[in-house]
Amino acid sequence: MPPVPPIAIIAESEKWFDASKLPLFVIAIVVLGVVVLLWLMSRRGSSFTPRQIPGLKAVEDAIGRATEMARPVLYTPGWGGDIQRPTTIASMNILSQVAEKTAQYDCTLIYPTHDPVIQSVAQEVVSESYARSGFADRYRQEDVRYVSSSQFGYAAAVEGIITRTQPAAIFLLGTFEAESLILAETGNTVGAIQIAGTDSTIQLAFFIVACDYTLIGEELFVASGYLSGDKAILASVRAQDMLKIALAAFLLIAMVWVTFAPNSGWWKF
Amino acid sequence: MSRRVAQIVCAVFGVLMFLLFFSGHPTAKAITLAITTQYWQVIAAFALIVGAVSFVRVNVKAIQRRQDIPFRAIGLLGMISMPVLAIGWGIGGSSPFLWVFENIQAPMQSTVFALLAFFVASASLRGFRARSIPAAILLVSAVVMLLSRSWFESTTSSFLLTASDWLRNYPSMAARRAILIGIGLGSLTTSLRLIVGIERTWLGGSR
Amino acid sequence: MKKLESRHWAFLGLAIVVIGTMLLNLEPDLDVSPDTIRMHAFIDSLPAGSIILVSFDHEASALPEIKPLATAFLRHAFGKGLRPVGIALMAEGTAVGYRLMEQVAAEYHKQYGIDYAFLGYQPQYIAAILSLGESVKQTFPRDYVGHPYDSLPLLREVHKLSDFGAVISIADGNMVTHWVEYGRARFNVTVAAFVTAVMVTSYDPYVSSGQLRAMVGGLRGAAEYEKLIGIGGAGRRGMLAQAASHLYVLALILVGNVIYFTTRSRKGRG
Amino acid sequence: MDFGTIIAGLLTLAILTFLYRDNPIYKLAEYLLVGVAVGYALVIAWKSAMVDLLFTPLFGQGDWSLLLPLILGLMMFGRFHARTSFISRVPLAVLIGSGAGAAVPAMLGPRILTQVSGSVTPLVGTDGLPNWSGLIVIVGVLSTLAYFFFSREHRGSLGVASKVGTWFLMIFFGTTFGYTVMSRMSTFIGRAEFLLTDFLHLTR
Repeated sequence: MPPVPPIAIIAESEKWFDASKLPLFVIAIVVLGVVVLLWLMSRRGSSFTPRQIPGLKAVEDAIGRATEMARPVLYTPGWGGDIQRPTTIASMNILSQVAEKTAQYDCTLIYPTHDPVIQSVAQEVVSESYARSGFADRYRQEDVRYVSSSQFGYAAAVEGIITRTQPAAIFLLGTFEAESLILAETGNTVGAIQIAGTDSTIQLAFFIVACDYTLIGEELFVASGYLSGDKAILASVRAQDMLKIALAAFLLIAMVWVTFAPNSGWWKF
Repeated sequence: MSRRVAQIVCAVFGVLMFLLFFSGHPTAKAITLAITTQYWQVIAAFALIVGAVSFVRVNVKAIQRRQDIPFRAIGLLGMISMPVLAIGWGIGGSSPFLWVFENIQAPMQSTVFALLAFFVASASLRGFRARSIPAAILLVSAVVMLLSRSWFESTTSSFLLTASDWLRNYPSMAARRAILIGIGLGSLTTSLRLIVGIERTWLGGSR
Repeated sequence: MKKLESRHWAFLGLAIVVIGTMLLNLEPDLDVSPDTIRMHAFIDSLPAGSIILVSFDHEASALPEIKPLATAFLRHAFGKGLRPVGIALMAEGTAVGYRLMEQVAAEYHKQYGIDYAFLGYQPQYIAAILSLGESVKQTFPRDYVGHPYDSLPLLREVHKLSDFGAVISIADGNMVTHWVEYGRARFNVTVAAFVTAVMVTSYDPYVSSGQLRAMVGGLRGAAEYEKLIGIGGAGRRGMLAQAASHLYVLALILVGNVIYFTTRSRKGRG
Repeated sequence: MDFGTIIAGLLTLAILTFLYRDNPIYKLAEYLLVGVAVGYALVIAWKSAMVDLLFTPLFGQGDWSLLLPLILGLMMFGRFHARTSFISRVPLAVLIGSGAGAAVPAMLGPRILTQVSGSVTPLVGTDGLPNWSGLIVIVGVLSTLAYFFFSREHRGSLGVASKVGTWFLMIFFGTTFGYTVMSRMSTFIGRAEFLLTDFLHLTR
């Protein structure tokens, strides 16, 4: 058996700036530049509308339906994330839009979570959204609740809330683990419209099968820009698309290169 | 005012963590470790106390409104008993704390997990209908996968195994890669917006 | 009584299929895969009396797969006269690991502190592995039950990670990676793993590179291991139920489509 | 049979009654589970974070650098009252900021660049024949990325590419579903094993 090479952690240089990470640093700075530049441009009025995402058109209808039926809306970010995860922040952005609408329609919004830190941030986001739509008095802090950190304690609690409050619309947006299908199938039995979205690739399959609309991966990040018209987010969406083109070009060039020069390795990261 | 302070703190820690990644110096590594373990865990632990207090508040309020009294009481009792048992008898080998975990919490947790098997069944009955071409593709690849893993190896036809392995290793992996790249891009720009302060929703901030 | 809906029938069917096949008490014969044979041979190759580190790196919810795997392995280890020292790098693995070792040790009349020991849980898994590499005693000054480290004769024989004959990680997540990347790479200890079925593909590259000495995965792996050690267990009993449940899910997909197409064609005509 | 097994068995059955429908027995078990789980998390956080990471090194070993996390933690208590809750924004900002800062290189490196360069293979194999599997991967990655292209409506060639992308996505969803069914089923088999063997003694 050949000796196993030592892991990167030992081989790494102990200098203040690790030169082997320079390419990553440069790319990060360039991406930052593109995002900020596009944002500044959009503030000067260059407008841009992203393509349609079916699940997002349904958001407003779903809240309207809940209002007509006098049933609540349930929004939960899943058990897998914490506030340090960008996905959770993207979910907060959508929450802020949903909360504005439930405030306007005077529809109850229930937000159970497994993480007290997420609870704190969600309380800020929801209360501010209610204030922004001019209905600060309709906000009830205990509707944004912490329901235990354990995965299946959280699942059991949300399952219970769904069967007892019979929400007409359920938003499952964030990082989910095995609890995904438990929540989605329970939502199904009460006949709710379900809009799901996650960055957990394995759980996507379960949402696709069980929910009415599913935001796949990146769509979750784009959604809040689409709903709010927020210029910073829309600028990011454009930056993401430009990066995609760059990555595709990189991939194609590297493939052709390696076909003719099988020993090259400049494309390796 | 407090929003401004919070935003500056967010930016400072964001830039700091970003830069620390590019350093190999032992001090830089020690700071990274301190932030991700001490800061993150300690703040989360204090937040948990806040969460537990809000849990108690919600339940006590409900009891005052005479809603679901027995259920709320059992929940509160469960919550309070754990710290009490831990303080009284410790959390070691044969402590009552561990007894509650093993005979009450763990079996219920794994049973909620086991409900998944049933929900897989109901979702299979309802969700796999060949309504359209994409739906048919979903159906076929799921069936191939399931069939290839249903019998004992000696009786499973090797064609099915080869087909399922190929599906998983090539087309399915390609799609997963693209999903990961997309999520990476979305997370990347979201994080950058947070660091430079053009993402303020988390502060409840206006746009 | 509330009317039963289609999902209720689907639930009921699953319960009947699984419980029915389990009540048959059949232990089907099965082919043992090379992965399992490799693990069995590796454990067999350790000289009797070797002290091995068994790390319970999983959550309580993974028990249905983890317990049969860990039980089969511990039976083999105790039966061969190996002396396992247990630890946990995930909080929920602590109680589970302690109980399992206690139970299987009792089957083989092994004595705590001489034939086996359990050190407990350390958070910060990477730091814990690195620290074990320097000194076991400093990482776990007391065992799980509270005995001082030096009071147990077994523990007096091991000082650092490299003194163990092998590290066996019983895991439902990424912990095996850390054992390989820190434990093996830095302290040159042999690592082998028992993992849940979903994790198998993630660790295949480590097995083929030799960084992971052997790996057994899922209920199926447990069943195969039970066959090799000649003691029936939950793995083999579960195998038939597992296969039956798959066929049942396939049948549900079929029924769902038949219903869909018949109602659609009826609507088309009407 | 010991008392613990009886309790565990009854609670297992109580949770399973939810499959028929919501009922007071399930509800009782659910509230008990949630309560106990909150209490358990508190105890573990107290021991592993407060005592082991904070109080012991701070007061026992005089590691004063831990004063800062202690103060940040205490600021979370601002949330106990609506008028002081603004104080908690600072520790939240620490978490969100440092999380974002850590995410940038993590996303760019392993998530984006490694995934892209992992897809690079020669178009022609060593035997001179086209590398079909490699080509499938490249078509899959590019068409799925086209599906995630948001700047333009999906018409024309972009529409065709994104349609092919959805097929690849469906293959992915189908295979993950099929693959995960196995471990989902074993969760129930495990509980059934407990009920039949330890609780009811119907099998050995």
